[in-house]
Amino acid sequence: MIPLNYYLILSGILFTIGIIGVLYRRNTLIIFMSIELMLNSANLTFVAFSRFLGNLDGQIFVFFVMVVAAAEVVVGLAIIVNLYRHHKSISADRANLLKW
Amino acid sequence: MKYVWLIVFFPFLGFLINGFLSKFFNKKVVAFIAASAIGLAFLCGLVTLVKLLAYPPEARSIEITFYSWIKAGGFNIEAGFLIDPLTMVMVLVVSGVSFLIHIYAGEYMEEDPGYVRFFVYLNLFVSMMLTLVMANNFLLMFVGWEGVGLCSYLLIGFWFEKDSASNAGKKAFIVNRIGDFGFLIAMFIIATTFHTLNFKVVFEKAPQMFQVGSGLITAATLLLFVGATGKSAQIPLYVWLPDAMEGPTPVSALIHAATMVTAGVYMMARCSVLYALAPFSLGVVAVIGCLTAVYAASMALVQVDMKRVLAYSTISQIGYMVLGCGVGAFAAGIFHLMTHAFFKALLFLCAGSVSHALAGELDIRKMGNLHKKMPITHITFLSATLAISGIIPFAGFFSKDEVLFETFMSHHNVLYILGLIGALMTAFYMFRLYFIAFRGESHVEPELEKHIHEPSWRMALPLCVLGVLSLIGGWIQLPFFHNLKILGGFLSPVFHHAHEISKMEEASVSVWLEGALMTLSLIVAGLGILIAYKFYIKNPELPKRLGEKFAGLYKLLFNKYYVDEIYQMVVVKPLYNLSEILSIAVDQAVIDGSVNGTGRSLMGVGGVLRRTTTGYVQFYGLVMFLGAVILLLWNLF
Amino acid sequence: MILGIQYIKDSVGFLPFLILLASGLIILMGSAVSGFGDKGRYGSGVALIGSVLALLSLYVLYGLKRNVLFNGMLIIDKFSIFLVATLLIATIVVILISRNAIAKEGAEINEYYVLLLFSSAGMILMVQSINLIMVFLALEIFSLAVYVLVGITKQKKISTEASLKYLLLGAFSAAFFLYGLTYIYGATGTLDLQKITNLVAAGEITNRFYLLFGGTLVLFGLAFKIAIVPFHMWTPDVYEGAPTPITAYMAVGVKAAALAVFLRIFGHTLLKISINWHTLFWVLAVITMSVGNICALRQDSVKRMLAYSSIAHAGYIFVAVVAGSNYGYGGILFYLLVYTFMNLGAFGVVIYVENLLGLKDDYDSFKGFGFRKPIIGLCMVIFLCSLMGLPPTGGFIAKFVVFSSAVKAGYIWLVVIAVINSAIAAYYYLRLIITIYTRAEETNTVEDRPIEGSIYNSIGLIISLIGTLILGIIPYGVLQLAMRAVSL
Amino acid sequence: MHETNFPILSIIIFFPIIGILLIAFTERKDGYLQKWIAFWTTLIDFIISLPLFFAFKNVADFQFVEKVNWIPSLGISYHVGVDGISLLLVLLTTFLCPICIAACWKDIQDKVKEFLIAFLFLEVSMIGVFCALDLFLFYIFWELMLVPMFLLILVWGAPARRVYASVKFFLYTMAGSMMMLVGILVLYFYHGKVTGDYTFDLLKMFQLKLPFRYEFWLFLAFGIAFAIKVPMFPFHTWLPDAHTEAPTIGSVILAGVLLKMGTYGFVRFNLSLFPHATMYFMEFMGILAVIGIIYGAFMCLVQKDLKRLIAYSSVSHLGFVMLGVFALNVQGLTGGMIQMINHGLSTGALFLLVGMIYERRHTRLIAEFGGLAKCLPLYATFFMIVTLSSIGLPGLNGFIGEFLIMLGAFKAKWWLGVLAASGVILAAWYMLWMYQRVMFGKVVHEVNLKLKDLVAREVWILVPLIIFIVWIGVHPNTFLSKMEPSIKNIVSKYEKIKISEGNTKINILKNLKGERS
Repeated sequence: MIPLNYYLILSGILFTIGIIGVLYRRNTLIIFMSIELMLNSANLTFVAFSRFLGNLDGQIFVFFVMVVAAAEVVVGLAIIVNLYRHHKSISADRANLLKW
Repeated sequence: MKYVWLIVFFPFLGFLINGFLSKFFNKKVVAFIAASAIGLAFLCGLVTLVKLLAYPPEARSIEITFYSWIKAGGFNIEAGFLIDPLTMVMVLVVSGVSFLIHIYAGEYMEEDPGYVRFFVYLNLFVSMMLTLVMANNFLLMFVGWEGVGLCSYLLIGFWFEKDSASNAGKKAFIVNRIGDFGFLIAMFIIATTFHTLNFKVVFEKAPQMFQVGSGLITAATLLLFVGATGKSAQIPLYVWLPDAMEGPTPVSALIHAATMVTAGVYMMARCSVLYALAPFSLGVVAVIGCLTAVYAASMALVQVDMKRVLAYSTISQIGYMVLGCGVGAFAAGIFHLMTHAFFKALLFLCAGSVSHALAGELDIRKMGNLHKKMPITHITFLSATLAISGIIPFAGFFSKDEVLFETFMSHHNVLYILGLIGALMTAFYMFRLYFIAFRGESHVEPELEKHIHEPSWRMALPLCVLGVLSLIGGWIQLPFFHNLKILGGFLSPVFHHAHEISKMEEASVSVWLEGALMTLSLIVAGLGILIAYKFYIKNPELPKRLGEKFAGLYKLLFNKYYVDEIYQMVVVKPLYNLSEILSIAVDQAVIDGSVNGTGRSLMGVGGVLRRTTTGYVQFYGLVMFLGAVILLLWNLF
Repeated sequence: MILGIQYIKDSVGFLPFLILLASGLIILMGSAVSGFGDKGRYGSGVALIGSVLALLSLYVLYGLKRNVLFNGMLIIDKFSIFLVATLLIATIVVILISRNAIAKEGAEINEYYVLLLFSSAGMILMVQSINLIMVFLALEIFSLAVYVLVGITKQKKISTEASLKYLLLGAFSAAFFLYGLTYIYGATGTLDLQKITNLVAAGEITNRFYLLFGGTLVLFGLAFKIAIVPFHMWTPDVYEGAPTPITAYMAVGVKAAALAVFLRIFGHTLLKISINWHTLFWVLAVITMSVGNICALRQDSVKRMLAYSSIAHAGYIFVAVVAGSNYGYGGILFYLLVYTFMNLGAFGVVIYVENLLGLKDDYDSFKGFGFRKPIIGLCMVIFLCSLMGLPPTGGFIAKFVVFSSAVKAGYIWLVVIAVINSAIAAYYYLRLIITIYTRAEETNTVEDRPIEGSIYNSIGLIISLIGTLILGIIPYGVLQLAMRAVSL
Repeated sequence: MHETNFPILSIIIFFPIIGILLIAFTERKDGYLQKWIAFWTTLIDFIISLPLFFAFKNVADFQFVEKVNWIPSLGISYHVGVDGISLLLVLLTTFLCPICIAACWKDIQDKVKEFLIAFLFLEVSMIGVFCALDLFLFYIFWELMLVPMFLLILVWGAPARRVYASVKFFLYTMAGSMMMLVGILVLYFYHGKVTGDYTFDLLKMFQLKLPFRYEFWLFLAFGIAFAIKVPMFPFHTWLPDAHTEAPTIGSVILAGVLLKMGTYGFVRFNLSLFPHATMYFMEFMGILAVIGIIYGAFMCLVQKDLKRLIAYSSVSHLGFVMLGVFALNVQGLTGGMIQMINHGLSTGALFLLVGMIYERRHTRLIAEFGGLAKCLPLYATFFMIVTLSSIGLPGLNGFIGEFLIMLGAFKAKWWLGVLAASGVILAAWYMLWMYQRVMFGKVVHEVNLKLKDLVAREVWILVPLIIFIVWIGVHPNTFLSKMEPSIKNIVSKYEKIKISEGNTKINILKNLKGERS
């Protein structure tokens, strides 16, 4: 059996990739996808833990997370579209009116 | 005896009536109220004297308390009056001279717009002065002490539109305050030592608690003397008195000659027991008094303003009184105080009469040969001049001679010689004044010449009365004959303790010695008069030549040794500059600077910190992520 | 079957949530029917009625015993009831002060109220939940609604920008939060908070590293919502960009809901496992209030100033967290209630100036306001005094209780720093008071006419004012409630 | 403890609220009606407060005590009462308030309603501070006073620097009182921990024995709040600014009552609660006080603005009060207490007088005046009396206070008394110089010739003050006797400490006692 730590390390790597994506990429869509990646890495951890602990709570959680992620995407896209309307761009750097 | 408070009350009532109701009166009524208030006080004083004389001499010290004034813990001040011979002498002198001067001022101030104000102040002054001399404790005395200082301030600055007058008033008050500083601290010492400020208690306890020469008592008496130097214009605090001549002349006569300035002497006489316990202080007092007598006389030699000459003369004469106290002859000091009150008040009133006639002129170089047109003024002035110069049988002779005699008897030989030199100078400058102003050629401006006139009876009467007193005032204390020392005998219960402590022998001295010394002083006085006569009648060019020959000395004397300037430079200016520096460097720069600086630096930090909110969402994310990393590191390691 | 009946019974404890949900749906359906105009009268009316009903329903709940609902998903206890009440009051006041503002902002009016009610429902759910699944769900429910609310005036650039920033950072932090939850699950093997508490208390944690790691990330997620430095960066931007009523709502509601969960997770559980937490929170409290206050000194926009002030207040609240006692937690509840009143009041006045008078939200717009509108000006002064923590307002009592809890626990230097901060904070509140009572130049004056429909705003202000003052003058009853709420 | 059923103190404290309500319901334009209401409110409040004085028994206990639970779970109660220390301050407050209202009759024409409401509110808080016997309640009243005073300066102040001045006042005071809050909390919990009784009740706190470490820090925490309020030397710079910019009666109240809250605080809290720390800091505080006396006087010398000058003279005078308080003997404390009243009367009167001339000339620069005694003789007379009272002329009130203070200080530390006495000289210098520059000399500015002398209203404002100035000077025992038992009570604590610790105090007396015969 593959040890738990392998899963955890994998998910940690995924999570880190997600963070780097969020912080590094300027395209809001990509940022959003990176966030999804982070959520999915969490899902992976949940499932792994669930399997190793032998209870189902974690697996149930994963379903909820998927639903929430979908909802978040809906709202997020709407806002990104709105951003595009104003700036004719979806670069995160363009949203820089509010500062200081 | 219960009704002694009336002595203080009447002048105060006069002050109140004139102060509040004067708009209903005309000038005559105002003057009448003011003068009669003093007159009544004088009468009450006489009645009290009669009652006091009914007691046996040892019992002539009656304390009447009215109410508990300040009570804080064990410290209790009972306000009340102490009636004893010393008080009575002072009360009668003060109220008597004041009464005369009030009458005089009634006419003298006639034309002044501040007529009412003048009498209000004057009445207040008298009531304060009487409080001072009648008080039964240091603190109440201090009330009078500062109260007369206040009135002096107000009256010196009476013509407040003149800058010189208001400056002089302020100067007088502040210099007096410096003296009061000493008085206050002396009171603290006494209060903490004896737990009371009551005269009787303090003077009773002091010899029991302390030996002669005790440091504490020395400190207290020296500090008290600081107070006296302020009030009685002694070195180094005499500087206010010459300037005080800015006030109206009756004021100079009353306050700055007869009464207030002698308060210091009175106070020392009152504290004779304490001084007797502190021989060192007595020495200091004697030296300062003697030095002042000579020093002030030297300045009087060359002054040309009549009142200023008199002012320096006053300082000098008080110096003699202080000298008297300093050698332990308190009675002599008081005696001189009394006679001085008569003749110096008279001199000032004469000066007033002259300036009245000359439309306010006081420069003696613009006078001369007045004796014909102003016979009464002339005669009375001469009487006073003889008195102050110490010519027998005028009052000043007896008193000054007693002071000098006692000085000699207490083996202060140097002081005695200095005193004689002072007496020489006194005779000289007084007769210089007399000769220049009343004799010789007239230097009066021609248009004024016509207007010279004798004053009316209201001004003349006080002159005459005081003139007579200057003559006979000394006869209550005659030398040689023990029985004829009426004043001394009367006062002796007061100074009894002091004499006991200092073990001063009242043994009879050789009549020959006394006679010889007396003759010596007479010779000295005569010499002074002679020199003056030489200088100013016989050979009027001589003084000028002398002045040119000793130009430096002359200038030094004429400018009063530059003491005012030195004080200004050494004390006043530096303090003022210090406050300016403090204001800018400490108040504004350091304190306010640090207060505002804290605010400003916080604002600065705020200005920097707000820049961290850059507006870039990913930067925010980065900060949050780094925060998370730090948190993790913190928690896990 | 039996389970079904049980669930129906349990929904009584779930009543406020249901009522809000139902009113939201009613508005949605009603606005689909033509005739219920866009003016928002309908939407706000229903929303108002719904939230008032929800508040009233708390009375029913209060009678219930402490009770776990839905197989350990939700709980009905005094703690949650107190916070639900706070949230509902906030909702009601926000609805009142939104009434005119939102119409003028040109937002989709009915949707606005629907979203408001849904987010409120989400917060209530969060407060009541004792299962990590429910916590996460509730968090997302209200967050999603608030993302939209922030950007609801979609024609405005800054509003869109604010919602984007909030969304991106919110989702980012939610991911961390979730990742943290996985590790807590991994450490304890359960998602039930009560079980976790028991396990921690019994010391039966197999892997303390997992727990600390997970706890830290959960702290991240919650600190983001509470706006603790350094997770506060979004706050000023989003507060400034959002429509003012929403700003007010976020400052109060989001903070309260997140703090509720924070207390449930940390208060009696995670705080106990490591002494490090106290030191950590000490540092967080200090930097949060200091950064908040110092940054607020230099703001020109009142909304932005209030944003920083809300950060600083989070710092003050954290002082009680550091104290870590029931007394302190009660203080936090009380603080939240007072903060609701005073902050909504202050924002209400800002709305009055910004939306009803048609001025901007910078300091200059307030110039002479106290003379033009003396009563509302005075209200603003009272709210600001309360925010400053001056008696006789609730702000003082709240601060007093919170600080005293720290003193009691021996954190005197923390309190000294906190009171120095209060003094610094006084400056920027004062600056607003000064502006209010500075004569405006003539060019800046607005006609002094009664403003149409300002009555709702005024009612909102009056509620806030009464709340602020009552809690300051006779705080005893409410304080008792708060204290009882935390003694689990 | 003398419990009375009739809640007279509460009535006195909260009576102005009635005025506030009445004024709130008047039309904005009825400025004079509002002033009349305010005047009668404050006057009646004063009349109500008079029975306090007559019914007061000369004992050390708190009297007219009322106690109602307020927040029982925290041990907070509404607990008020007066003793000899606070009685006169309460009366001073109620006495000054109607005078202030009368003084603003012509001065304040703009936003009268708000002004009066703020003022009456201020009165409530001021009386409350002096009556409160519960630390929490005290703190509430203490802070309550901040905002109305702030607004008085901000809204009705002189336009030049009112913002700066009001903010400075507010932040300074607030910073200090925040430290006091921490102190109160520490004290509260310590008391709770030791006795098991969590309470803010001051009377119970008095029984508490604190370890020295606690006393030390608590003394500082309370002390900083009070020192700022007094204000003591390095914390004084807010005062000249606040005074200068405040409207006349703002200055009067500030000088007359608000500053007393600081000195009162020292007596009531620091001295009574932390005796050992007080002993420890005694010399330090005395030195600060003396620095304040002399430094304040120096500052006065260079001021060009009348109000600023008087403000700095307050620094100097309150230095005297602090010196008296920290002499820790009956004389010093009595002097300090009576000097608080004196300062309220004479500095209050000075500010009123400056306000009157400001109304006429719209300037307060000394250089703008000169020779006023000629055109305004009545004004000059009043000014003179008050000036004399301020420089401590015997026979007027200032002397009684200063003398007792210096005597007390001399007893405690002789050099402090000596240094303080030098302040008396400086006071004469700066006050008389100021008086000279304003009143004497020739009228330099034409405008001043046309000035009108005081009108009846202004005379009647000043007369009551003058009456008390003279009364205290002539018969201070009327007032001293009321405070004596309470002061003795405090002092006895220190005497016990001195005895128990065998404190070897170096003072001049003991040094020289060896010389007794």
